[in-house]
Amino acid sequence: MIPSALSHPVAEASIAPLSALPLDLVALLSLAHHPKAGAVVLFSGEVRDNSQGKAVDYLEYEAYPAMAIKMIHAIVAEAITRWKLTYAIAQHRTGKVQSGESAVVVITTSPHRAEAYAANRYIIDRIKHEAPIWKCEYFTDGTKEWGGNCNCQKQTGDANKHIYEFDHQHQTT
Amino acid sequence: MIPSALSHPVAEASIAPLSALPLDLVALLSLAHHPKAGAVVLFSGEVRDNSQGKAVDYLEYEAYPAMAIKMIHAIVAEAITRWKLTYAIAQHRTGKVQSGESAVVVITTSPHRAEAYAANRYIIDRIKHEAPIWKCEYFTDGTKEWGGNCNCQKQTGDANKHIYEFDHQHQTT
Amino acid sequence: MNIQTFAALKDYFSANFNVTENLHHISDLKTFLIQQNPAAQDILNISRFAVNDIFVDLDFEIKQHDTICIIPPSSGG
Amino acid sequence: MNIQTFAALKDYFSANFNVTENLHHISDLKTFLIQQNPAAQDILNISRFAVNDIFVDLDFEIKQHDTICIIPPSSGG
Repeated sequence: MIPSALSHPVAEASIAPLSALPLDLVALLSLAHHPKAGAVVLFSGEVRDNSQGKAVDYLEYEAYPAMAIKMIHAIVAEAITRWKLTYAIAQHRTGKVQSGESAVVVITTSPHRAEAYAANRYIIDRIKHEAPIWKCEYFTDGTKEWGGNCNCQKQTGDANKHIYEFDHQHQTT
Repeated sequence: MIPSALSHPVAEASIAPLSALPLDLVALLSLAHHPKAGAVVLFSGEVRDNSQGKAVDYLEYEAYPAMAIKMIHAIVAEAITRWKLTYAIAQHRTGKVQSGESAVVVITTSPHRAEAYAANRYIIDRIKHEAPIWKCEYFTDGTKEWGGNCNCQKQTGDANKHIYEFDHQHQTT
Repeated sequence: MNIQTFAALKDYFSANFNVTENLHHISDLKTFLIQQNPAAQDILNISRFAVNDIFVDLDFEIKQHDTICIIPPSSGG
Repeated sequence: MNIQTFAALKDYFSANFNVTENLHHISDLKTFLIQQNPAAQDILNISRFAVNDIFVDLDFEIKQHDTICIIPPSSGG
């Protein structure tokens, strides 16, 4: 399931892909230093205080753990192999997340920076489009809405074909 | 000098662009949360334990502060304006830096992630090519070398024209 | 067969229920569920189906003891 | 005029020295420095010049009291 784990023994640490507790960016970042890595890129997706013109109270993330955990592991492992990363992890929050909190974190490291940036972007794009994780926005006016869906199927005609905003092919090294 | 400071009052915090002390990534990251920002991207350029096939003991960074500080401020301010960032800072280490330590950190935040990634990459590319900061590599075999120079002039014929590995034009939003 | 639904789909169906009709393919299940609740047609049309935790196409053959997850479009992150 | 050099340039020149020759343009200064130390030609050819902390071209006119920084290619980060 993690084919690159053997060739890059430290590439994927044992970080749970889903967490019901607040994401500890500081702890995760401190694990990411590696003597062969010249570049560390951290992405944190955080809950904004507004969405669709309305004030956001909080978000609730639902996941289907059985598939989400496997998929996040596979996406990270694929990125490690493709960009020869020294290290990569991704962790997504579940449950109630307040404005300003991190909902998802991706950390990638590589000897040079092009790979760490490209792989980081690749991992977050695939997680957001493909992993069975959903967010429900709860607004301060008492309304709620299942939000920000991946709408790629409208263009691709296939729920399994996604259009990533980032041109990953072009950025492959 | 920081034209965007008025329109984005919190966009550039008062972080010194040069630091003779170890860069405090944790403190810098903790300053970067912003209720309007859905995306936080942190880049850390770290000292590898090897370079040009030789074991690295440590690096020494020299800067010309008068120009480097102004240029880093200007590059960050330009990125804030161009990508409408909610926040951006860059800080570069000076003096002796050990393997595994961070030599430079760039943090960008924006409502959506495309801008935070693109701006982050833009800032580090321009700092590395243009800011009057130099590194000298000290190897464990006792040799030293002024290293990793920007060689763009060989292709552009102009010391002030640089070729960035990332296609910033293409990624402009 | 056992059906699991998630997120916005739970506004139309239970999170977990059994279907005993004699259905052969995922497409039959989809048609059946739209008959049960026509309002769910739009969301079902953009959802993916997974059998025993593997995504499958509409022509995938289903068996009576399969667990079928209906996965609406992701909105993580 | 006062000249400041940095990084690898300091292997060829002092970090800070004065030039009293009657030089009119940056290009004259560059030629003069190469005459002083021919081994520095390669690094001078790829360095930028800044007068009073502003980058300038080779045809920039220099005055006797200017401070001129010679900036070798950056290698920060």
